[in-house]
Amino acid sequence: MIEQFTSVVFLTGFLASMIRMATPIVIVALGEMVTERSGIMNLGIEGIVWIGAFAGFATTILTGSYIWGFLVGGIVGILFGLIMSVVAVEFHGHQIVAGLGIWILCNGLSGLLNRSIFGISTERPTIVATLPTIPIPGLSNIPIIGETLFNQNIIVYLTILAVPLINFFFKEISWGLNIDAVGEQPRAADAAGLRVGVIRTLSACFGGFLAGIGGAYLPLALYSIYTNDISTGLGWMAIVVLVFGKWRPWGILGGALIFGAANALKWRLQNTDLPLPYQITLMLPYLVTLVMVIFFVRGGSGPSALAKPFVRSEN
Amino acid sequence: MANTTGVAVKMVNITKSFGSVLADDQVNFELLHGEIHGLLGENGAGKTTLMNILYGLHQPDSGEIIIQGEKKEISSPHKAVEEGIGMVHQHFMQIPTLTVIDNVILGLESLNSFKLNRARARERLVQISKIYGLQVDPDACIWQLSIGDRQRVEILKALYREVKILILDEPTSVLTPQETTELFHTIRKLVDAGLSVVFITHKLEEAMSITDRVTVLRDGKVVATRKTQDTNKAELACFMVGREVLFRLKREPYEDKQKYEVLRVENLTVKSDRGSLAVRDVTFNVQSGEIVGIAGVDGNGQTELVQALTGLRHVQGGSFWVDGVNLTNASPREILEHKVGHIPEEQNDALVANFTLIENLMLNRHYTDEFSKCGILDQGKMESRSRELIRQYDVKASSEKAIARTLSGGNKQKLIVAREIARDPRLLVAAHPTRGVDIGAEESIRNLLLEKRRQGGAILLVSTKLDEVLSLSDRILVMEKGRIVGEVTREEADIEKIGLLMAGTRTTT
Amino acid sequence: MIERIQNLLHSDQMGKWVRPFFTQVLIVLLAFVLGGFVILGIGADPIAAYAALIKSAFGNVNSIAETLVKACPLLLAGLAITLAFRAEFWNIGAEGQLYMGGVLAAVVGIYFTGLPPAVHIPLALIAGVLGGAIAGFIPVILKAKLRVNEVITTLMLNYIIILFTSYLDQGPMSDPIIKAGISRRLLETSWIPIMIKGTRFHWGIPLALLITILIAFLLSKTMLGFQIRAVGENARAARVAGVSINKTIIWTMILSGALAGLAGGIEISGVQHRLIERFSPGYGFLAIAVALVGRLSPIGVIFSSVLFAALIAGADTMQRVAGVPIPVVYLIEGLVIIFASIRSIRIRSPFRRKVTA
Amino acid sequence: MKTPKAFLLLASLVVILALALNACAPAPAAPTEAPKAEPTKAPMTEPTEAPPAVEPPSEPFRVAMVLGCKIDDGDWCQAGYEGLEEAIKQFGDKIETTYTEDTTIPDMEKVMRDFATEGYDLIICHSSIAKEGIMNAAKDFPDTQFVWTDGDETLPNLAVVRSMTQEASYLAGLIAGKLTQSNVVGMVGAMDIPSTHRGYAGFEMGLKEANPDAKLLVNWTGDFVDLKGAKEATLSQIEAGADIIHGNGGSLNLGTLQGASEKNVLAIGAVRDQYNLAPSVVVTSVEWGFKKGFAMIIGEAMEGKLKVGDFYDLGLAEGAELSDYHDNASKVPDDVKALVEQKKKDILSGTLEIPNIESGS
Repeated sequence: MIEQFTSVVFLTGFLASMIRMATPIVIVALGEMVTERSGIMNLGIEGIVWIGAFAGFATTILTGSYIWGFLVGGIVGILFGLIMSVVAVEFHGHQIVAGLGIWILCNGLSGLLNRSIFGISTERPTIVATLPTIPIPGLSNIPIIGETLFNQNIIVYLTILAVPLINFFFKEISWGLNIDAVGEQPRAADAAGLRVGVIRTLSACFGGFLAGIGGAYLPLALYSIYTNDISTGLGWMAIVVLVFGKWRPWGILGGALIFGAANALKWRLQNTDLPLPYQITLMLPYLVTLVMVIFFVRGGSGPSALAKPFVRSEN
Repeated sequence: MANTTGVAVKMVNITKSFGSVLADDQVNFELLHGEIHGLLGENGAGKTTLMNILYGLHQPDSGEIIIQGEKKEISSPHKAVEEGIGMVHQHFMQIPTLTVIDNVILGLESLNSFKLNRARARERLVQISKIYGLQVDPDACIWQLSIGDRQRVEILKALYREVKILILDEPTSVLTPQETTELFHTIRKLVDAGLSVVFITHKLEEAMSITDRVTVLRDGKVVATRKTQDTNKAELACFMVGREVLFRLKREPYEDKQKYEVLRVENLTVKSDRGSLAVRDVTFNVQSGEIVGIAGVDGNGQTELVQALTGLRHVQGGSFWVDGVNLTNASPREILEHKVGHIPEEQNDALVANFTLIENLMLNRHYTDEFSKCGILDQGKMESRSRELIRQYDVKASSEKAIARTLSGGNKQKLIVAREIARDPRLLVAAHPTRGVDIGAEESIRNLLLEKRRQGGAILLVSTKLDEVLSLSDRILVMEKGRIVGEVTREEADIEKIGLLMAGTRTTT
Repeated sequence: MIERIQNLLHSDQMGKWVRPFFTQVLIVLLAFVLGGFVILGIGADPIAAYAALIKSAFGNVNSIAETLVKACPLLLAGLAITLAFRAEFWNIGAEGQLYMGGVLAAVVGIYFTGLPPAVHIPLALIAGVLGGAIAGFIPVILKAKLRVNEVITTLMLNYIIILFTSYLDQGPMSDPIIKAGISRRLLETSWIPIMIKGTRFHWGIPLALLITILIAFLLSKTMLGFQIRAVGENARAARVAGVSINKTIIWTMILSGALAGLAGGIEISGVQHRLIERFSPGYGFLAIAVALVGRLSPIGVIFSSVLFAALIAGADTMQRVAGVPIPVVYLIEGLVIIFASIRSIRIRSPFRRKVTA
Repeated sequence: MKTPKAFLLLASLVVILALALNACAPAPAAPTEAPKAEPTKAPMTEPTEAPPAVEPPSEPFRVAMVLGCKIDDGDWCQAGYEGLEEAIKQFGDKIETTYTEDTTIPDMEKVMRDFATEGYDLIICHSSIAKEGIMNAAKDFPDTQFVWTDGDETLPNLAVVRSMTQEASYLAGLIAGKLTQSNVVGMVGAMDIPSTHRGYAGFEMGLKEANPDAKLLVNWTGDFVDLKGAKEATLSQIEAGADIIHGNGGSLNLGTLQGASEKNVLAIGAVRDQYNLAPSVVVTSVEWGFKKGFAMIIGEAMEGKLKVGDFYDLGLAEGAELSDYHDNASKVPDDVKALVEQKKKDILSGTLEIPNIESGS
């Protein structure tokens, strides 16, 4: 068993699987991170992932273009990010409830649209091929990591790039500073002349955008097909990874990779002769996350003003 | 003072209400170029609301604002800054997790540049601090700074925005006498550089010493506007309170001659939230029938000391006893049970805003046999006892079922004091008991403390208001950087001496 | 007339109960109106659809019974969420706690033989309560002692417990014949008796109502309830006043888990009579919406649990009679929840302005 | 001040949504690569049936189906729904059908009671775990006929339909055993329950018979819808050397077949003919026979010949089958095809019996 677990083929497959699982989680979690750091908690991202997946899928089927697919997925995400922010910013709504509402709403909507557009047919439309991979010359020939890190589709590269970029954004760009200010002390940010509502709205829209992209990634890059259950908890995992990563991009990447690794491992454990009931191996990712959280991620409750509506004239 | 005649800002017939409370009623206010204009009034008189309107934080229900002769609508602080108006709030508008520079440039760079140019900002900031003598480390995080430093950051923030009009809301309430002098110095420099300053205060001496003109507000109405040189303290006080102000403190001696030690603190050492030592090796005691005042600038360990003594913060070293019982690191409930009362420094830490007065009054005693049986609360008893307390301590509220949030600051504080004193504590730890309350409430709270002392209670009074410490205490301890740097008896105390101790100049006593 | 209504709306008691109630009802109605547009959008008749919904949820004794059978777990799990959220403990794990309650109730119901119903039924329910309490205790003790974020722990425990149930159902507890992710049948001595013959209205429903009243009493009239509210509203003030935050949240979560566990236990021993894997169609998640739409008040939760139960119960009929496919029902459910999240601050303001002017 | 504006914004979003739906609804049903398969009716108006308004010449036979998942799940429920459609195709006006989908297990009893009360003649419960519900409802409505998919118990008015997939799976196993070159074959299933375990056992039997050296890797995802997991599991098997993958049912098969086609590894589908899901690699599928089976059962019920109190075992003789090879026929050598045909004949003639194994332990 040891040699099986150290073979080149195994390691390559394991790492590739880890990255496949982690990529959409990182995308969605980064978006939610921006939303939450501005003080809005959007629990509806699971739903936005669904609707984004459908929108991206349908668009690519109809237009034949991946770019349009991702774009429309993202735009639909923005729409629901906007609904969330209208509820949160304009109505001072209860964000946890609103998020759950968006989740259920999107569940219904994506199912409904799927039927309206494609019908209930035995012949299921599929995208001819998933997003092509782009090997990076030279680097992609390195054994093990070459195949997994440097022979990926464009979205994986962009995601890996997005982590330091967003980190930079929050550290060095004024908008990032503004988002943090609005999420930490909206009153002070308001007094400093920042438009709290506008910043929060934009952040929620950006979060929706990435959730939509992350959703569209599923049919376009991974499965080439759409079902109503395509997400199976991606949004929730993104929230877990976000808390795990203490609202920091690198932490999110780390959390997603650990979760991806545990996921990759569970299938490979089932393929060994270990006499474990399969449900126990299926628990592995969740158990690993739980244990990691207990031992390494204590405290930390996110931005101070998270999920708190900002009302200026309340004295 | 080149341009003293022109009108910088004119506010006409400003009316603003919050719910059913009328904060400002037909207020007229005029600020001239290059003047320091005092806005005087008690807490709740509408001073801050008026200036918040000018700064765009609130919208008036009616009335208009005229800046440089033009009618303006200031819909947000953003607009206010564009009009050259800056404001230093009493509660600083800062993001504690960010650095000084980031706080200063916050909200400025979003439109004209994308990447933060911290280097350029630092350069300008250092330049401005040099000109006005406002020294602050630009790279420190806000939470690492002292209150005085944080105030300087607020002023720098406004100056960085090149404001022409600067509003200072009760700027001296957190400063030592020496720091106050320094601040006044800075304000004069600002005016010399062509700024106009609105100085909000409720302290008459300050209004007299720094301002050029004074407008007095009472109950949301303008009572008078005077040139400072044409008026005097007595007249202003009369305008402000509507009656003669003289503290009628009933300082009667503790009748029982035999004093004994109630609180004993030995070598107490406590850490702050950030892990540094906030209280270092502190030893003192408080006797029955005695008020011991702890003076000092905010942030010198008083908060942590109080929290340690009330079980809210872990004690690192040393011990303390109440009536001979070692209560070091006991739970808040245990300490409470040993008849220790606690008036916390933040009203928010004492009252549950959305609870009724009954619930707030019962918060620290609902579990006693008097009010609950087998875990079930005796509503009737709670209600009647609360009604009694509210009457006895003269808390003004529509009924005992009113929500605490709806009370005025002074009445909230009276409610807290009532709750703590009515438990008949042996030791009362009172942190800033009169912070943010109007003169009437201040007077009655101080009298309640004195009455408690007369009955033989031991009181540990922590306050940054020197007059309060001086007028109430039998002994005064001065805290600086977590240590007790001096002890003075009532007889030998004076503001100058204590001020020096507070500022860190040690005396050899 | 209008004036009288306004006066009524502004009186003290009205302000506390009646007005929020009616605003909430209004908001929910609004969501249904908008949902009607969606139904119109897919080419069906919204009035017929809603008529079908109401008829199938409340049309006759049997349909009312069915609605209440579904409202029962939602009510109890909703109370569980209410307690936890009142103490500001973000328990997303009611689903897992409900499963755990179901599992233990099933264990008692299947393996404890020879007991008379009078002993067996309470024992099964107590086992359910215990299961939920244990599942609720794990995240809270981690939070209290190690400051571990409860959102993660409760979510992860959901997954783990549901997989554990699946393991039991296909392994140790599985039905010897069918073996299809379903346990053996509970012994009849552990079944909660049916209250109204010919329906599935069982005695667990009045029990749940009784418990609701107890929880309402607990929150408003007892020491623990007082402390829960104080900790939730202002933890620092509660601590200053000598209330132990850790102790309070630990008891809150034990109770919260127990309620969710009882929901699972009643569902197993009152309705399903077997432990089926995935036996809960997300009651624990929907309960969050139920609790918050009910404004975290036990009495409000009664209404909102019936509302959501009616939506579920009526969904099938709406689908058949009015041609509204199931996703539309989710869509309307989502709209109701989003609208209910809106706090009524601003909606009320036109009234107030008139009065003060 | 802002209230009306924000409210209008929210409301208009919803109205736009409604309009968008309106625009979508009448659109041509399937703009897919394979336009030949139009749904039989416009999907949105499917269940709208106003019963008493117009009397048809003779009273139609009324059939209701209760499904625990969505009818477009591409798998179990879609297969059941296709059976209903097939019946409509065959019997036209003579039957009136309705269905409810995504019904939760505890609700099934209520739904069946409703159907029975409304006078439906035949109620099909397409869920194996709704045991309590179907038993209670069937007992209380002795005059209504019930059919239960993959059940384990019958009643005087209840017939059980079982997907005896072991036979077709056995044939699929033979193909896999013959085609594998690495001697490693993978199978991805949802849950280890009888309806899947029969197929698993049959597949393994065929595999070992055709190739005693072959090793079978098995992954269960624990969930019928987890196509993400199914794809990962598939890839992990391919990485462990598998060169033929059998997706053993559940809409997760979409992920399994996707994974196989990505790595260009031959695959065998299940439940329905899944060739179109991954035309490049799917050599055949183990059809569970619901399409023909339900049509047959409804037909029998119409004539009053439903075998109540008995089991319909959908083996090769009753509708289950191994799908056509379609364009991948060339990938299966002729001798293998012949072998499969031979074994099929043996099974049909009764000379070869594949045991029904429902669980591993």
